[in-house]
Amino acid sequence: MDLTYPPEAEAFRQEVIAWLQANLPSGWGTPQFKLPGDPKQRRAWHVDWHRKMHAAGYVGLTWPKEYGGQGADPVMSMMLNEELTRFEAPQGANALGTRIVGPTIIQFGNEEQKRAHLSKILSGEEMWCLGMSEPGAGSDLASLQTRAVEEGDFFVVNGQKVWTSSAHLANYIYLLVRTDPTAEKHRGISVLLVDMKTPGIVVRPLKQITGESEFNEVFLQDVRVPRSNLLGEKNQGWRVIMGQLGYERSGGSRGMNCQRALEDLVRLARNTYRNGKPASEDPIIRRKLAQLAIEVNIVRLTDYKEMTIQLQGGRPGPETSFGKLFWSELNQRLSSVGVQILGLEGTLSKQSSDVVKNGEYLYAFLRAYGNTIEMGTSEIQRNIIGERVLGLPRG
Amino acid sequence: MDLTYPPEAEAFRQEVIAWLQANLPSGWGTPQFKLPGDPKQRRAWHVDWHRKMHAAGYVGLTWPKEYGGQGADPVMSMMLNEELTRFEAPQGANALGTRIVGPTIIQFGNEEQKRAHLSKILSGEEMWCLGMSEPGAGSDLASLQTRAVEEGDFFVVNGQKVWTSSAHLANYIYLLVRTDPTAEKHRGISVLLVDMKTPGIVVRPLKQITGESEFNEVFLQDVRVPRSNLLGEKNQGWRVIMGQLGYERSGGSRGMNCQRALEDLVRLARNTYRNGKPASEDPIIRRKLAQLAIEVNIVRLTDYKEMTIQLQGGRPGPETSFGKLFWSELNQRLSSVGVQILGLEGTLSKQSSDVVKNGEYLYAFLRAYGNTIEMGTSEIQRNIIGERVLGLPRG
Amino acid sequence: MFFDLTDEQKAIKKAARDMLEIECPRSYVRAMMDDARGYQPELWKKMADLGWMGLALPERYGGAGLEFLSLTGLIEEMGRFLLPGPFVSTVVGGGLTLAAAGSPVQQESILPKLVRGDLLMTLAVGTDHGRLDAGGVQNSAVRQGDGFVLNGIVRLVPDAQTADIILLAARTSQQHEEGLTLFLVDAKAPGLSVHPQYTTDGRKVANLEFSSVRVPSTAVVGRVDGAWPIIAAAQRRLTLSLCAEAVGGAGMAMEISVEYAKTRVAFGRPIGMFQAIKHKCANMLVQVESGRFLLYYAAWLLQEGASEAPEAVAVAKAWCGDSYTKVASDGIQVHGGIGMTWEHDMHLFLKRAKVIELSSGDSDYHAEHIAKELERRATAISSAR
Amino acid sequence: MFFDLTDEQKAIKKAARDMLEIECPRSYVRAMMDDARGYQPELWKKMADLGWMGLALPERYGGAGLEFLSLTGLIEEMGRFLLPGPFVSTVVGGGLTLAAAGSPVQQESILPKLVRGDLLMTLAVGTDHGRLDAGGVQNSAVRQGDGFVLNGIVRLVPDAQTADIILLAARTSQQHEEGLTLFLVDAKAPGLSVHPQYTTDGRKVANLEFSSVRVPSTAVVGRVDGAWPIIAAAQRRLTLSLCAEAVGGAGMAMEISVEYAKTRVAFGRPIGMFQAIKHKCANMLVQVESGRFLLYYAAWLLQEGASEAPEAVAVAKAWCGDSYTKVASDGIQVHGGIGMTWEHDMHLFLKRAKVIELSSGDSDYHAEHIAKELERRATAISSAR
Repeated sequence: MDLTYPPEAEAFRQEVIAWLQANLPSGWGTPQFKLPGDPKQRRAWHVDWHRKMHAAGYVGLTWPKEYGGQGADPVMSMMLNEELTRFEAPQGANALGTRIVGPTIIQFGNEEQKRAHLSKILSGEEMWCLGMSEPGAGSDLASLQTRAVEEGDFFVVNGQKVWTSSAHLANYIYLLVRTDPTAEKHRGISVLLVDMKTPGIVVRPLKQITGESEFNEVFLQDVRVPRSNLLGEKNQGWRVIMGQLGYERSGGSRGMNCQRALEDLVRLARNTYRNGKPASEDPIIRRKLAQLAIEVNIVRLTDYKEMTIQLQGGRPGPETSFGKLFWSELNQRLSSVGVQILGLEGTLSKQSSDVVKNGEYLYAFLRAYGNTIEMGTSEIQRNIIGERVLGLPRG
Repeated sequence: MDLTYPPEAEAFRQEVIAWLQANLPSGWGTPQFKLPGDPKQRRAWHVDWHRKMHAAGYVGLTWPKEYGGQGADPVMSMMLNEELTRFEAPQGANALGTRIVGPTIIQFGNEEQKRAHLSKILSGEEMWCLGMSEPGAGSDLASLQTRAVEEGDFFVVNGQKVWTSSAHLANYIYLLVRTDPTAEKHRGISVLLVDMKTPGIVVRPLKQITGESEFNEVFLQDVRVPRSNLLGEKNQGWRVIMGQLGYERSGGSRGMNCQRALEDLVRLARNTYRNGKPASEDPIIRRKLAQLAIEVNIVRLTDYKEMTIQLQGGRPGPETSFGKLFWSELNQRLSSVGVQILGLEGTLSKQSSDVVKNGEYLYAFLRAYGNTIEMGTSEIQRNIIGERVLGLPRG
Repeated sequence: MFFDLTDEQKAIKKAARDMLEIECPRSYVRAMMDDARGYQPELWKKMADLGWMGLALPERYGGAGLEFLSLTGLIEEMGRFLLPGPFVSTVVGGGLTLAAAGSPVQQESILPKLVRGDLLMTLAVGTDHGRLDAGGVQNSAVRQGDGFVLNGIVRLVPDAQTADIILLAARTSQQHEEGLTLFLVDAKAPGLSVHPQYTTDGRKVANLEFSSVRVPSTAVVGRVDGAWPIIAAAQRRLTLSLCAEAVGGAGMAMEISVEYAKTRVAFGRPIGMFQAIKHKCANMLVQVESGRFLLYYAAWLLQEGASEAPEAVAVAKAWCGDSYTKVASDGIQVHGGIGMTWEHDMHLFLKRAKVIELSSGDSDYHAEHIAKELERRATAISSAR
Repeated sequence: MFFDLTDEQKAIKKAARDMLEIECPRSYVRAMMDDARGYQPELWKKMADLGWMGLALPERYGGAGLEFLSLTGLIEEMGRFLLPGPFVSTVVGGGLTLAAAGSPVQQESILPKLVRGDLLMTLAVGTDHGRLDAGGVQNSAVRQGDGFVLNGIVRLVPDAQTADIILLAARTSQQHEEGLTLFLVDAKAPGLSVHPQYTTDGRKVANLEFSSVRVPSTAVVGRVDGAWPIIAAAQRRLTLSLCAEAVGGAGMAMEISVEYAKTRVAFGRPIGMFQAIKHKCANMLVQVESGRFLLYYAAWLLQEGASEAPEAVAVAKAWCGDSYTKVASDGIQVHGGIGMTWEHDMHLFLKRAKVIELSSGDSDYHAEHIAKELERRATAISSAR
């Protein structure tokens, strides 16, 4: 047990801190600072930030040098993540590419695919989205119906995806398709790497209960994808997905994020009156904050555990379901306390003059409902833990 | 909506109160009063109490006069129950007979059976137990394996029952048996009314986690039961059981019981120190007591609802699962708070000189674990609500 | 001993359900979220014509003179359909309060119009420093000449945008509970400005700012410095109205979820076949039924004027508020991704639930009142022994 | 960055598990519940021979000088097998405290015997008026001649029946924390009587009654009036030992339940196939793993002497205590009727869990400490800005 970092990592941390202080816009982290309200301008800001990070060598720190990474020790990546989270700096405009698609290509891709995509993922030239769920295949992902039929050197794809986050911003989609409709459902699936400009792809944004549109429906009609864009082997896609879901479900900086949110709640409680006293003096609120603190510790330690496995060269397995499940349910409790402390004021939306912190607490509360659904519902995570960790029989 | 009682019922209430004051032993309800410690003597005391109640006409108040009842309005029975509970008076030594077996015989029995058993159930001459669960048939009651084979005018029974409460005290057993092993499992079951003195019946007490033995195993070897003791039709036993389970699961005086227990907890909190102050001044304990109060209200109102249905001539149906489920889970929370208030002292068992109230809180805490298991587990109750109340498909 | 609605009360509910099923589809609910007024006058008129405004108001003013429980059942149905608009503010906050505490002249001038649907009201009580007791009222009324001058801000007043008459609590002296007075204030009075705020459920709330607003002495409801008991009673009725909405809304959220669980297929079967979903639905039923019991019980005690009524209202609110949020939350989880979309209706229930949960005191607030009552009773019992 | 036990620590755990699997079957656990002493000297001797007593005690007294985390792992295994006996009281309450705060003469006279398994100890700290802070110590020590006279009662002291030496906290002045002194008291001292009490888990606890018990000045551990920091540190180690037992016990309760769910058949399939059971088991895993994370983290901070250690201990206890009870409770529910029988072992875990949950402060108690720490940090951050 040793939760300290080696001196070279601590040195790197100082470097990152200095870089962030120099490069984050002035006023960052204060209530005065606001990102552009217009979605397009905000996106442009994020893309610009991604470029800055990339230029500094902070994107894909641990990826092999030959593919545009820095070949750094994973501990450096943790260091970087910790500081990015501490500064509440943006995580980069291409998180799906850098956190999920890239590592999956590194694990399952052929040399040509690695050369074609990895460095562009890092540079932000290729922005990725994940074409996974379908209207009839959410929790039961393996029952997906989007068909890909081989015609010469192409796969011709027809079908529909849903909950595709960032599809409206991406130029590449990581696409799960059915290549053998006669096989048992887990055995006929393949993964295609698809250029979003390919004719036949239509994206329609889905508005969420938060009022934002971070997800999309993606319609695919006679989309022709070169055979060379098959990731891994044909009909062996489930293996790829299982690997990729591990990356998707593993934490990274969940603990630090929750920690920041909790600290913010403690400040909020000190500044908000309930029954004539600061909420921070209300014993019931204190009990709730303490419980959150306990559970935030667990998320933080789960991160450490996952980092340790990663540092020892392991890959995320079914036990990442534990982290995803715990975090997602905690985050719902966590984000509901902010609204509760504020009381009726907590339910005010952005356009109200009395709104606190631009409606962040309400947004967080509503957004957190998605946490126990996306990337596999809590029910699915409990199935995985029951079956694949504890060895209980499948239902 | 009218939660008052008619004047004649209120008059009856006064009569009951007067009777209880006159007949309960002096010191009843004070910490000084103790029932005999020896189980046999205690049992004898309870049987004697049952006789007194019967002599006063308070057993089987609503049963038809021709079978030894008083033919009274059900509201009188509620009145009586309320006062018995308020005085914490014993509910009679033959509760399984009077609350479950009797009403089931009234509903399903033939005239001969009614004449044979009902008045004896009331007098306490027949003490009943219920031979339901088996080692391989608990939640899945319909998979019971105890066989009854017809031989002339007899059924010959072989098998084993378990969790048979009061079997060691009973002289009759209400026995579920399989009479058609070839039929679908719900369709080959019958109910037999069996004299416990019949050769081949062996009772072995089961010690519980509380240290008491309220349940038993009952072994049945070549037990010959006259055909006339069949309740309802042969192989139609499941219908009888469903009716009987309704009686078993419906409440009666659960609300009043919980109310008494809660009031006791409030007193306990006032008299117990935590962190240098009475526990009743601890805001977290206050919050818990308030939550219990809310939920005790729900149990009480569930009783009222069931009473209302009964007064209107209805019989308990699948919605009694709601009351059983809610009460059983509340009772676990309720009984754990007593132990929590006392802290480590709450874990002391009877023989400790420092024990509070003879270890009642610890006993209640441990005993309550059975509540979500006996009479159908919480899982079974949720299945029933989901399937039979909400109409969700069976799994 | 009869714990149920009467046949008449059930008939009122049934008629309301039939009417709202047609008149208040969720497209209407959504449209009114973006509407500045938050209701359509045509529907309001229909409701008035059906006698809803006057259901529990005296017959001499055109009402039906029924008990509060009948009104509770009606509001439950409104909650079921998420009916937007100032019904509760007008009828419960305004009408019933005036019927209980107003002078005959005041009643005569307002209630008949209110019953006909021609006048909207709201009750405005300050909550400074997050206080829901009398201490929350810090806006002032100072006697001047024959009348009073009102100053100060009252925040997050429901339906203040559309109210014609505001029933305002103002501080007339520094005594805690004995320093409050109720005034009838014309919403168009000079010096009164209305600043709309936007809660997530799309209902209408606003901050009221009083700048030297003058009212005559005849505007006082009840007596000067004597408003607290009137306000407390009105708040109990308003709180219970929220509970009624909550029970109705939670019931509908449950039904929608159960229906979805019956039809949505995953892993080759309807998801309602899986215990994770089935038991969630069963828990919803427990939440809803429990809330309904507590609601009817408290409403009955209120209408009987029973001494246990205040505690029963606290109990009902503590349960029903949390419970609605729980049921709607579970409803979203049962629906999965589709439940997270704006297009699906489940979030309408969730947002309404959250606003109700946090209005009129959350469950922790009411729990402390219940705890006090438990203690009081324990003292009473032990001193009686 | 390495969040795991070292290979050596894992090897210690593995060896302990192998040993206890044989030496501490649940028949032994049950037998010791009814045994007045609560442990068998033969097993105690074996444990000593394996170096368990001295694992974290200095090498100069015959110990192995390993870190606290190694001991934590060992105690976790003891919890797994419900090992009865005064190990934690002797080694953590007595040994480690003396090693940290005793004089060389005191250490020399006691620790080698303790390491060899020839001497038992316990720490006795009063909890009058349910207080776990310094105010709970009301039994007195009054200076007389060259020594002190001890009076008063200390309640529910673990393993006081078998201890040879009692490390006693007594009040030497009225200062709150600055008025406590620690004494080494011979359990056979005249005037000291031991009144056994019986907790539901069958472990041994007793009330100690001091009637003018005389001890020499050399019995003082640390300095007069200076005991509180020593006691607080000892209590943190004891609290964490309870957490270790809890994690081990919960882990075993989970494994037994999962095994039962795999084999018990109802409705034609293993009950573990039903989500109601499967998900309950998954929740157990979450409880156990979370507790283990918090436990190792706090133990590491303790051994590193980190300033965050006290908070981490509070966090661990708040979680692990409740969590053990939850897992054992769910374990009973998974087992159904059989889990309610005395014959089945699940209640042994439940009862041990409940005692641990309520020892050294329950989760609400520790939560308030955590809340204070959150506030302290918030103040520190905002004043740093």
